[in-house]
Amino acid sequence: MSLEDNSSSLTNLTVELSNGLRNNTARIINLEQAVNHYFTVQNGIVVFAMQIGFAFLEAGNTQVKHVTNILMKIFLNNVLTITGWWATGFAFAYGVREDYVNPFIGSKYFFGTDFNDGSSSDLQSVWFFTWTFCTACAAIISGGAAGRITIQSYLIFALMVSMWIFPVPCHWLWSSGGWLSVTNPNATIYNRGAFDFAGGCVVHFIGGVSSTVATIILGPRDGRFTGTWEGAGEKGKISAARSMWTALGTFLLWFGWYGFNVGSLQRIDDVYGDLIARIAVNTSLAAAGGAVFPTVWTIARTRVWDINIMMNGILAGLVSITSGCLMVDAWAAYLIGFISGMIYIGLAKAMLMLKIDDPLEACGIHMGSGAWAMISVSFFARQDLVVIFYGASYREHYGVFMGGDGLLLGVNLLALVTVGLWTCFFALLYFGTASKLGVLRITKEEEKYGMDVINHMHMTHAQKTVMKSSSRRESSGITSDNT
Amino acid sequence: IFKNNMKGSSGINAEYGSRMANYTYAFVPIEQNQTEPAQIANLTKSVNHYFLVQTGMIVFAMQIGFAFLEAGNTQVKHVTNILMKIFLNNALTIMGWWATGFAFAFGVRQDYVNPFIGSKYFFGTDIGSVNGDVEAKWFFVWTFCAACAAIISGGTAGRISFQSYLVYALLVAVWIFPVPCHWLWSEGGWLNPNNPNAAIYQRGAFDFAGGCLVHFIGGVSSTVGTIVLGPRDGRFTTNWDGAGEKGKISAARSMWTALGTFLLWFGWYGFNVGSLDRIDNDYGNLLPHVAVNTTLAAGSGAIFPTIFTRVRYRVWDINVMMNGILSGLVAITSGCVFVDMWAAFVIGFVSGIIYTGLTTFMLFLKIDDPLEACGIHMGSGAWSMIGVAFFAKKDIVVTLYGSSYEHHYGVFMGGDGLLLAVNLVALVTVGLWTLFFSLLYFGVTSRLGYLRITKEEEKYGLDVLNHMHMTHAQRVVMKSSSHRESTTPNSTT
Amino acid sequence: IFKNNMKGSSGINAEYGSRMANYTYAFVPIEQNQTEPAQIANLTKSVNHYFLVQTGMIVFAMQIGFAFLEAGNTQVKHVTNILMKIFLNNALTIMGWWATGFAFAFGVRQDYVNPFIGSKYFFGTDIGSVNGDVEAKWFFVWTFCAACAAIISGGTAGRISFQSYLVYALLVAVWIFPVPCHWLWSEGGWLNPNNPNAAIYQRGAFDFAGGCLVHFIGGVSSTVGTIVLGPRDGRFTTNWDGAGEKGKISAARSMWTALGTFLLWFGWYGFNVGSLDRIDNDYGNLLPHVAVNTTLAAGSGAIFPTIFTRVRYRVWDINVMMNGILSGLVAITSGCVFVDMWAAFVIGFVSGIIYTGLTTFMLFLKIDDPLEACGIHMGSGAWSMIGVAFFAKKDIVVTLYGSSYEHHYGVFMGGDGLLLAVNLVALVTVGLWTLFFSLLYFGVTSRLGYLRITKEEEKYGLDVLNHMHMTHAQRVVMKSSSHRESTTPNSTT
Repeated sequence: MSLEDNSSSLTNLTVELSNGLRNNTARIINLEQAVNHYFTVQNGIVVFAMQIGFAFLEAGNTQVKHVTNILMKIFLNNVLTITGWWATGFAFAYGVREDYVNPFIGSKYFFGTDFNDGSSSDLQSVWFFTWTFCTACAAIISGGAAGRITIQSYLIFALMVSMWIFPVPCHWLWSSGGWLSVTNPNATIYNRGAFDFAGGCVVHFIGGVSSTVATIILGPRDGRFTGTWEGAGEKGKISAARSMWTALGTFLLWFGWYGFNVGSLQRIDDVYGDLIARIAVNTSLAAAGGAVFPTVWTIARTRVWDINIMMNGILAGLVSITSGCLMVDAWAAYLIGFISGMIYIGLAKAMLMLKIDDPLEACGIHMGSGAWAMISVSFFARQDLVVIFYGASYREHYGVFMGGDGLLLGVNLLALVTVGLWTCFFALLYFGTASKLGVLRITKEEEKYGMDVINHMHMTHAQKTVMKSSSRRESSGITSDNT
Repeated sequence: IFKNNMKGSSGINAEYGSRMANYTYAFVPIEQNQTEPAQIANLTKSVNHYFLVQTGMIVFAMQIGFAFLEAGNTQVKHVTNILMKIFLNNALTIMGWWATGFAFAFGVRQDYVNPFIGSKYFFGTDIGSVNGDVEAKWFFVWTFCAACAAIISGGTAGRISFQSYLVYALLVAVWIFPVPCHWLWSEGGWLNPNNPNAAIYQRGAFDFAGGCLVHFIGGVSSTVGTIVLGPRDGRFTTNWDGAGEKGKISAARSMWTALGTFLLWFGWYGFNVGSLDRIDNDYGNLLPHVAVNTTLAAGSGAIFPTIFTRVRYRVWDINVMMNGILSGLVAITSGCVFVDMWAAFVIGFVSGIIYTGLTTFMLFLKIDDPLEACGIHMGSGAWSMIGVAFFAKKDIVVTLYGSSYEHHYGVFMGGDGLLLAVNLVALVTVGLWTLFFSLLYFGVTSRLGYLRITKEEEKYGLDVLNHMHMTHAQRVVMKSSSHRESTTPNSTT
Repeated sequence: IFKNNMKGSSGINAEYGSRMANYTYAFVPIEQNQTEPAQIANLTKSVNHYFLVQTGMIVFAMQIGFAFLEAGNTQVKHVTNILMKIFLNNALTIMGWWATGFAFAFGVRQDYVNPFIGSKYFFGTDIGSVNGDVEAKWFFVWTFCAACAAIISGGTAGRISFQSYLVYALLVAVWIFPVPCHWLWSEGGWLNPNNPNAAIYQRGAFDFAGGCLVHFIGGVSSTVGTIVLGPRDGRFTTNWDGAGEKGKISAARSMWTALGTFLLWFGWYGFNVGSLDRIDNDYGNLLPHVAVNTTLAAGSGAIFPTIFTRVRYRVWDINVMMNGILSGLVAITSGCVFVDMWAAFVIGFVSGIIYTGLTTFMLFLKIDDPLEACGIHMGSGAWSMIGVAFFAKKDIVVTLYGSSYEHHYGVFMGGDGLLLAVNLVALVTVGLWTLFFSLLYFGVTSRLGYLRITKEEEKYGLDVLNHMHMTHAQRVVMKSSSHRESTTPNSTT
């Protein structure tokens, strides 16, 4: 197969392929579109793998007696966010009408209407890719509330996240015409937008704030701050398995994060193609940087190589680079990751000191590092990259430490504060009301014996032994009315 | 997420000029006389190859899903046996697909076209002669073939003998899967919509990603296997314990099955999206549509089974919910490119009802189907073919198959009903084909006494007798057992 | 699965006109003065970058595979330690690769070409200045570097101290892996087939995807480590219990190792396919060929070990089968693009024999190799380099390297034997290079007493002493033990 034979066979192929095509430009445009669609969908598939990560990290970090409940929550989280995103979520986020542009909310494409006119393939790739973000945001909240929230009240909140809480800020920052969007020439603040490239604010900060509000309102798990607290709830019996589960979860989150950050480009033609690799490199460096401080600090302080702290450090590093992975240098990515490790440790310690029970430390990982992601991009964003993407009107809108005019920091802080207040309002409203009504937290009995045995017909061996010698045994029958 | 700011064209041209120098490897330079259309055709071809191979990799991840779902749903004492079956299923389908499978499925000779079977590319002969197209198809459809064989492992779990399953898996790869695959998907197949001379009024059946070929064949074989084998010992007695370990590690079992289900869902995106085969021209525009429909059907499949079980038994049952998701995914495989989003939701939702109904019916008949493959793969696989015949949209059908198919779309969307007829013909013929060979194989091996494991193996577990793996409970039993001497590594099987 | 049915050109042009309106984000339209060749070059570059990054992601999934395979194959009491080692291996190789590794491997200056070592891009300086090519290579080859270091973790599992492994992993990323990587893969390397001035008759060694660079370096280091460390306590006594928990959770261990092996296999597709580096021109035609050959070698690698163990010991051994699959995958890494399908099958099959032989030999010598990395990575890695020198096809070699390589192909295919010689030279020099540094490091740390964990750590497990993790059995032992006070979290390490 020499090159000559090859080019002749290619010519035949060309004749066959060019049937019905008038010029090369159309063919190139066509291929560009196809490649962009595949790029976005393939990365969405990779992001979907993060759901396994959330499920395993959470199940491995909470008590064995609730494992089935947690797994089911993550599955149904997906089921409900699909439904909610289809019903109203995508419409509020990206439904920009042609006749007028609303800076606060979209108003088109409810239930996928007008999605099938043949020209909607771009919309559909955005639909699929951003759905994986939406469901990640809801899964974060499951972690903070683990071990004591009722399955129904979590699922309703997950549905609310996909229908309303996530889509509206998503419209502000990412949709054409959003008041904080960089693609909006009429952005509210001096026509400049906020930089949240892959969702440090929209996904992680929203998830982290909701999770923290939930965990405070729910209160700690029974016995959490007593001397005899045992994380596994099974006397450490299967700690080897628990290490395996959390390790698998963390690795899959890291794996999915490459899709999360890289896929946020959403297209790879023109200059976008030159930046794919930069994002992957920066994501790797921040993950490595995030692990350093927590690991070293723990070994220095307690003489323990703590795998959970190290894994959470990696995740904190990954969260902190989401907003800036495109616009910063390799050294800045490492630095951003390193600092996020310190933020995570500080916030996790503060939560413990305040006796707030945060089972997956989502406050430090997602809320703290999510906020730092938005701030760090406004410290270290490079001018040349900003100008390539947003044009000459953004030539002063880059990192403060790199010589920018500080407005980027201002806009990003404004985005953080408004999105934070928005999330705080709805999370407080929902969790507060549900708590008042008594439907938010599981019963004492469910917490003692585990949700699996009471609601999911799953027992561990230790539970069976307890049940047999217990006078409460009749209440664990499958026909009991506990919900 | 960005506005578009191009570098000036001079910058681009300079970059183009120095492009080769920037590569770390020195390549033979591209011939400068290559015309632009040839360059575009070339890149298009490359992208299509990469697309197919990359989605094939994603489908391969489904094998982990099958292994974990099955191992988590059967007794602990057989776990190693099940995992090894799935690995060797892969090894054997690779060989079978290489030897004859791919040849029977896609080996169309230039001199004549056979509507029933292919006859070229045995043992990979001449497969690399064109330009990678044939090899890309070889790899991608092999992952489908391995998935089909893995489904059968589930239905027969816990009582089929190791060797007799593996021989059947080889048969699937060598003969049972490839021939219907030729009918529906290969150039000249008698049910292929791309065949201008298709048998029934020149119209083909729509099975976009294998609802009939992969899931229905797998589901029918699995159901036949499970009926011929009979239930596991003690399955329909009151003290049946699914885990076989008194529920001891049910937390771990939830984890395993959840991982399996998630990986199947993950792999399904490759399964459905990759079935486009190419992403140039209109195919690229349909690609996101496939992903969106797959997502919606997965979400809606879970709704009915979950709520039904909660209302009826007051239990949030994770297995029922996961199987509902899988049913929804099976149900959308045939139609994922042809239907609207709302139709994908409806198809998924109905598949949940079908799954629940068939599973309840199997229990009522006292047929032991450990992974409920009958409801998930056979029932929803059949519904998948019918669903596409109900809801396929005219404009997409015409885009893909041209104006001669302008009436060949969903009955509920205004089509002429022939699509429903052709799809039913495909279902029935493929079903009878599979039924014949699976009955023949399972019946004969059962009669000869090779099919089912011995009572002893079933009691103590395949792992300890054949794979030298013991659980703690098994060791305790062994010590107090008079059968202990039969567990030495040298025992005959 | 479809023929090509295009819309008319008017449809395409209308689509082009409305293209910008279809994006959800408002983009500034592409400048029309961009010429077509520039557009094609641009898209080609983009696709190549995406290809490399996406396959790099797939390779990253191999890290989960290494972690689970190793954790499932060593004693339960060390599991947390092993998982943490793999995580920190990633963190440290990222830093080492960033600091000097990538610079030594691919940092070719414009003013002069050094055949032995690179000297640019330290700490990522200037790495983003060109157009993403360098960064794409950085990311993709980092995943190879991390895989190489993870292999070493396996051979030394269960007795190497945490710190001394991590320092060696950093050394691998900073120095041991990058320098041979420059020799074989970087512009101007003395063994690189793309170097017109390659040292041996201007001919380079063929190591397409790292059979020598990743697996042989990893396997040699691992074997040296395992010999210097000596066996685990009680390994060659009769009451050795692999799990260290009296087989208590062998079902879970089967699941973990199966997951690990499947994920390694999954990642291997990215490993081999991604090594093409680009998919334009002829590379796109070879892409499916690589995937097909990888599949065949994996399938055939399992055959001999599985059957041999069954015949010899009457056991269907899942570990032996999984390691056979991995051997087949290692054996095809160097040659996956150059050989025919039948040759891929033969190479995989032979690797199964090599693995079985070397593993038996290690046991005979009483060398404790927990993950059998000697047979899998060292043996099959060496065979990989020899296999490609036996079976490389002339036409593919000429396509990739031009007419000056027209005699530089497989000996059994009619080549002139120089390929075999150059590949052997590469094997020997890389082997000696690795041997020198691994002997130096492991020897010195062993002499200083840092290399191996203490007797106490080995008895009670690293998890409980260093990671605050206990298994149930450990707690029972602790309570009745006089050593209990030494297990407090504040004990020195």
